Amino acid sequence: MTEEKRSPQSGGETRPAEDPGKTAPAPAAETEKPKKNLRSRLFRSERMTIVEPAPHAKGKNSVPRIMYTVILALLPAVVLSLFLFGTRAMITIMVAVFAAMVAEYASNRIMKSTVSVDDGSAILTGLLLALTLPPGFPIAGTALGAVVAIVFGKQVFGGLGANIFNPALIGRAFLQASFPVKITTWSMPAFAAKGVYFDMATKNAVDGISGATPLGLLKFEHIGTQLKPLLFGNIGGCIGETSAIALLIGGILLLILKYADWRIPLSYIGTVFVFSGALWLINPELYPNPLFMVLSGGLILGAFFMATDMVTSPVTPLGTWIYGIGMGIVLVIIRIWGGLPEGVMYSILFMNGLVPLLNRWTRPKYFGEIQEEKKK
Amino acid sequence: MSNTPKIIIVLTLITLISGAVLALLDSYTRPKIDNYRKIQENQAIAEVLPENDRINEVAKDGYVFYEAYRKHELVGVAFQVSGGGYQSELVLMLGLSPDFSRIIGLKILSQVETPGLGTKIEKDESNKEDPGWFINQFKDLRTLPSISYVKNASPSRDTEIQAISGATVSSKAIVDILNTHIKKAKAARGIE
Amino acid sequence: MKQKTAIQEFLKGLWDENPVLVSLLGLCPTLAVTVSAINGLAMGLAATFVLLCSAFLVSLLRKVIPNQVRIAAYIVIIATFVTIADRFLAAFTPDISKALGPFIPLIIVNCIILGRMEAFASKNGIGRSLLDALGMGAGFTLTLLVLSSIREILGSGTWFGLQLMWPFYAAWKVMVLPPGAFLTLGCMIAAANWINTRRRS
Amino acid sequence: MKPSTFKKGLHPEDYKYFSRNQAIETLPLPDDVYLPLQQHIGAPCVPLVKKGDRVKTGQIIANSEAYVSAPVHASVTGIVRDIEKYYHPLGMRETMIHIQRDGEDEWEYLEKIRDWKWTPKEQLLKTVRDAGIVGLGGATFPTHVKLNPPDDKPIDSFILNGVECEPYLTADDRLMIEQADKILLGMAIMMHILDVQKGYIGIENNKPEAIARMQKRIVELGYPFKLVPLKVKYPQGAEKMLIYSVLKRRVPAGRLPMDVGVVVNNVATALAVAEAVTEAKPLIQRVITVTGDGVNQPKNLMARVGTPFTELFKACGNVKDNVHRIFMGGPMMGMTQYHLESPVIKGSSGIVAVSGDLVEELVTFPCIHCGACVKACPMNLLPLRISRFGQRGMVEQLDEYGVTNCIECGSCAFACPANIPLVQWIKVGKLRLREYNAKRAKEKA
Repeated sequence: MTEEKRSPQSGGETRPAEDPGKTAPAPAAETEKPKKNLRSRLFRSERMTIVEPAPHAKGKNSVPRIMYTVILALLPAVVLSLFLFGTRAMITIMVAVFAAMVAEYASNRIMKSTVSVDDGSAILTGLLLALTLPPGFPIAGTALGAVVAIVFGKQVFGGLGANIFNPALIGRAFLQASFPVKITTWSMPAFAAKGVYFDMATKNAVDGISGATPLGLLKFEHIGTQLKPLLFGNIGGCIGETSAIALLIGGILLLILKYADWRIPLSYIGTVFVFSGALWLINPELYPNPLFMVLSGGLILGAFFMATDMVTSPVTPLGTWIYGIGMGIVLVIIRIWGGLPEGVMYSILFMNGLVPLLNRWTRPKYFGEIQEEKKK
Repeated sequence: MSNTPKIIIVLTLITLISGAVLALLDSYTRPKIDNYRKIQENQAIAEVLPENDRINEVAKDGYVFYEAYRKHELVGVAFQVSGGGYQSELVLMLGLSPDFSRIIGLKILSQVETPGLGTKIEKDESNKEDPGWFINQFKDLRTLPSISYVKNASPSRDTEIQAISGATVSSKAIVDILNTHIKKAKAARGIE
Repeated sequence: MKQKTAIQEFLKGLWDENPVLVSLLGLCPTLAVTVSAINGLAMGLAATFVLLCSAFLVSLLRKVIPNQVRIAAYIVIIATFVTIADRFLAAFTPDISKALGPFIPLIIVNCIILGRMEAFASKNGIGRSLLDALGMGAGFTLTLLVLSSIREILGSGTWFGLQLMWPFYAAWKVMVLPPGAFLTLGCMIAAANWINTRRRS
Repeated sequence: MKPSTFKKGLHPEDYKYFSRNQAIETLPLPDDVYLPLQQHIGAPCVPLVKKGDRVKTGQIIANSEAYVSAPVHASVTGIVRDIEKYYHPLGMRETMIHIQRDGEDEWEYLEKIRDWKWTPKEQLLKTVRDAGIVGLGGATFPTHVKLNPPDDKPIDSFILNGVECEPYLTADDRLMIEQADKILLGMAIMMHILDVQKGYIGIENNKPEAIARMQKRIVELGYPFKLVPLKVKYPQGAEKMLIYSVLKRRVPAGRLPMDVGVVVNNVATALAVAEAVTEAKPLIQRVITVTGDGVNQPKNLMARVGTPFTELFKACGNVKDNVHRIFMGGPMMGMTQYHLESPVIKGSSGIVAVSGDLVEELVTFPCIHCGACVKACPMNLLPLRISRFGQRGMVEQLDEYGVTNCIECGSCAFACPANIPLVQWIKVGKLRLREYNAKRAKEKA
């Protein structure tokens, strides 16, 4: 083998003539016509196409896969909401998702960043937003909320991963502040209002019957709601937050797949249960049953799908506990002493704001760090 | 070199001139401002009290009671109350019958509630015929044993008002303010 | 540095050195009072009045006031004019005075005014100082007018009290709340920066 | 009993089935060998031969005066063709001695040791050094340094590393099955040098045959060693992880295993020590796994150091047409090769060719703070933060977050759903911190 052939000075591009000598690499000699495939290039001292840093093996997870799995996990709640609220829910969901995708695309183009509509995050944001809206919410308002969620909730921070607050909740907060009347006009599920179960034919007839949410009833009129309807969704409320069971199915799927940190729902719901339970034990007349607190409103939806949003929750185990407990405390304070009947949204947004600090304060001790301190 | 004397002189002069200008201004604008305030107050008192020929101011226990007399007979008492609303302090002028059993009139002096929602306590733009329907409900409302509210229904008792749907907190706040202050004012005036 | 022409001295306050959009001064009144266009305009005019009068006096007295106490002196001068403006508004337009609330007295600490006194009026002649004050005041007023117009139109559907949007328009209540002020101002500053970047390149 | 293990880490698909049942084959002597002057951590060697010299197999052709260094031996008998810069498998171009074989295989042996049990420690250490033995697991740290800890660091335990946690690789697995006796002997010699009584052998549970074989020979030969089966988890074979798994001792940050009284050595190293001491053979060959779905006949080959990779592939029926990446070492920490005439070095434990019809391009997404890297990091670091700091050159934060503790095992990047090259940025961070510290030290001085 001549030196030119192997020496780096000759470079990859200007390959010297093939030396038919006996030391020529065998594979190249075997290939009679030099094919332009990778193998022949490899053995002719040219550069390989893929030179990259380790590791060369990759796990199967990817960002779109996570996003689409979360969407999948929301399907039971979505299907149930279609069943409960019919076309109104469907229109709201479709409008929110579509508007979110359009807003994402438009932001990408204006900001000249990679088009990220297909990674699923915009779809998820739209879907989550729709699930927090009452079924009769105006179409224009839904679209506006989705646009605000994407543009002000996510893109102004720099797109996916850079946002501090959960985008869907930003959209929802904007709508709540903008249209406080519309967003608190609740429709009863079709068959509940009629008192006829599984009578789909009548659902359009009762569109627009307004009812109050269990939390609203409790707060302003001191009327409790039975727990069973809370579990199965036969109550007034937002599109996606009426049935605890449908949400739990998806939520548990996420926990099993480890796309949601189990500590967050556990600490969040657990804190709500313990805190409100303590109050209930002190005065059962004044304070609601802790089970009611857990099952009503958007707590299950928030705890499993919104608080666990990876971008806006802490990465350290200790930080995650603090985050969940903080949300639980804020929620109970808002629900019991605050001016609003529901506080899931604000409790999550509030703790979202603390996440960067929590990540800093709760940096785990690295392997061997404790011993080092002891020795000193 | 010290220029302290100069500093003192210049600052003194500026302050003196400024003070003089402001004194002149005050003497010129104060009557106008006081006048306006008085008009406002009188207007509010007049709105919540029945016809009268004399108003007497009595201060007691932190309240200023405006007692309305007609032919030397006490026909009503008005006083200002305030309390927390949904997101601001609500200031109300409340006019009551002499025995505090009936509200003669209620006027909102200041509020900064959620626009379009809590503000309906003062003016409901969605109700074209009667924008002041909420506050007007308090006219001739009985105060005993206490005022209460109902939601999404017409009041059935003479101590009930209908809350604004979607602004229950603001509605509730007014009812609560009235209940507490009527009780306190009663004690202040020694009415059983 | 080249001396600016008179017209440039005036125009710089409108855009290049706009007190709100570029210098980010006087944000407290900017955010607080711009609920309706009329409030924005009143605030802008009141501030312009104070700015003009103070600039005149400060420029006039710039050689008299000793350096050590200049800030104190400016504050007294500004406070005097602010009080004048406040009392006049209270006496003649009580409604606007009530709407602007404490923000008229707070013009005293409005950084635009103190900033212009310190940076400009105390170093330049009366003519230039007045032009500068007028430009800054106009820039402030215009910015407030635009900001308050956007907020009033979106948040109440009206402009200077006139019904502007279609009757069934659902007003975005958030725009007349504090968050709306931050959102609108943020968008305006972003737009101004965007235009400036494009113009420069 | 549950198998011992460490905390965190992950479970990559191990792909060992390609070559696990292939007995070690000896590769025919190559015509040309290229011997890099630096195949170890420490001072580089200086060539002792010149162009045109004839060298024998096992002759020292490069050496260094430095203590932390290891000599290089000719791995074939032949003529030194030239001493030039060639492609090194670790990516740079390094000076190598090119020897052309001239047919014979004449050996030059080390100084013979009659009975190692009665030979002074110093002489055994010298033999280990003269044999050019370095850590053959891939770290290539000179073994004689490891076996000679300072007096203030008492060593009480010796761990033989038979973990081989990298996917694909089966060289150590096969060695333990086929050369158990020699490996145990090498371990006994090293423990003798260190004067250590407690010996442990850590083997991952996915090598049942090796565990059975080793256990059988330990009992039959009467060694006092304890075989510890370990849970299959990456990076079980990293020194600090292995020490924790076996002894539950944590090596303090920034310290060495000897600080907790432990010395860890690889099975291949043990074999090399045994051969050097009892057979006087220098380290001129090693077992290397040639595997991956891009190789037609995956094999475990006993190859001379310096053999070009092309020779290895030739012996394995060549690579397939659609190979898109080839790396030396395992997929987690190995280096991609862009030049297949790079030679086998002492630290080459395997060479893997991965095929696929499509060269899939990994799309990098923004970090979504999912914490997958945090859950994977065996050192309990926050890779997402450190890599970000590295990218931005925030040296003080890098130090605070313990960047120097990163063992570059690649677990974080493996787990990352956004395909962020975390390890690269962490390496950049380490470099920047080092530069910064050097600058600071210079300013102080």
